[in-house]
Amino acid sequence: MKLLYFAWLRVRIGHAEEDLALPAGVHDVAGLLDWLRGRGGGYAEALRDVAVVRVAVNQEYVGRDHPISDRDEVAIFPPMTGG
Amino acid sequence: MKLLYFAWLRVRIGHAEEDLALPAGVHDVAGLLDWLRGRGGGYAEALRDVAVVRVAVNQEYVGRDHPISDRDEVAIFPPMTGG
Amino acid sequence: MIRVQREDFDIGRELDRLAAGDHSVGGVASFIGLVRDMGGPEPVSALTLEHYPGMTEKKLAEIEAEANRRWPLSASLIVHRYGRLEPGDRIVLVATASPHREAALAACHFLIDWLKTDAPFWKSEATPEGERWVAARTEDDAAARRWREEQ
Amino acid sequence: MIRVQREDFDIGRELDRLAAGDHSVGGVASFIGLVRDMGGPEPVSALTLEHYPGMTEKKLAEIEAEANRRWPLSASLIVHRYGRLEPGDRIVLVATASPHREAALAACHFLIDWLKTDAPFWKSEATPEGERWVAARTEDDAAARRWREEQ
Repeated sequence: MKLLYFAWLRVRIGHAEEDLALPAGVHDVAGLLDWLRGRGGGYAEALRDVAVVRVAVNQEYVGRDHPISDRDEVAIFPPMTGG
Repeated sequence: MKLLYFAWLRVRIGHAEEDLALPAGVHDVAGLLDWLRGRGGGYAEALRDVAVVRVAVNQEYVGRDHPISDRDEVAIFPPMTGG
Repeated sequence: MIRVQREDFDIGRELDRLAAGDHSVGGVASFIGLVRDMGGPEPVSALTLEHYPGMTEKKLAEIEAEANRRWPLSASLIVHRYGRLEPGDRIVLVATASPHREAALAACHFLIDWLKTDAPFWKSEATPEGERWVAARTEDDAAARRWREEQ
Repeated sequence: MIRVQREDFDIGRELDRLAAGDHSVGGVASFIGLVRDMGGPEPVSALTLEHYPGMTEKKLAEIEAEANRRWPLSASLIVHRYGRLEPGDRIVLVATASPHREAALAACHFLIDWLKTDAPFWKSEATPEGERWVAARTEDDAAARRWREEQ
């Protein structure tokens, strides 16, 4: 699984991307966010207010119940501010 | 009084402007339009469907009951099609 | 600012100039009207715009002042051409600059709707059948009326 | 057409190109977003735009396709910059060309509202207090939602 972080999530976590083997017991977006927060440090800080965080799986915005597989590109970021 | 004609009113009447002494008995826009139509020829043709015609007195759009004086600039034209 | 002129205008230069040096401007909205030839049985080879010199400038200035009264604009511009134009030629430019995107967009829309029905211009088209005066559209009256009701 | 780029763009050239040679186009509407510095206690010396390469292009293409589905457009364009910009610099251009003025204006408004909330861009401002991430505005969500309801 490829993980991407943007904006202040990237800054707090400390890197823009990483490769990760799907952790045991993680099946959906909610599970992945919980697992990442459980890593502590920058992850815990970045994901403290997890409700504001948005997620895209394979470049599509998804909800918390979206399934996650080991071949996915998962991006985590704050609300967008383009334009 | 200075009279100005625009667009198809100008074409039908045959000239773009003329000077006119305020005709006896003409006090308002409605009276002036009636008087001009009464001249016949191009005037009668241009003012046949008098309801569609618009009038400006001294460069302000006015209604049919607007008073007319001998020092006015009176413009007569069809609905505008700018932009 | 308003201008009534025969000559064409340079969109890039006009829009750049509108917000130049004013760092409070967050958005510039613009509309450009072009001479259209829809093809069909009566192709338009030219469009001639007639106007009422003096009154045109006065009405455009009034329209612009009304937009500035309704929305917080940093700058606004109306350039309207007259004379003989050909399909694809620019007729009119309206542009608005504001700190706020919504204000710039709404004021630009207002200006073009309003000047369609309120500025003393008349169009005639050259077609194979001869000169044809363009009729006022009831949709244009309806569009301008909408802004009166929202006042 | 959509483009995501570091470089600035030439408004005049982009807008001229949009309708070039298509005589059915009666109106071109556009909106340009600029880097704003409102002054105040925390002046902005620079704005950095981060985006999600690949997904950005995909979302912009979707937004553009949606506008073309809703309105009869002859052409449309979104150019969005990323990287480090300064106050007064152009961030984004959206432009629409249509035979009909209302379609061009509405589609342009839709595109800028929609991309504000739907395209994966993030802004951070350089201020004397340091970097500050620009927060999403609830007004922007409301503006985008309006188009969903009108669908």
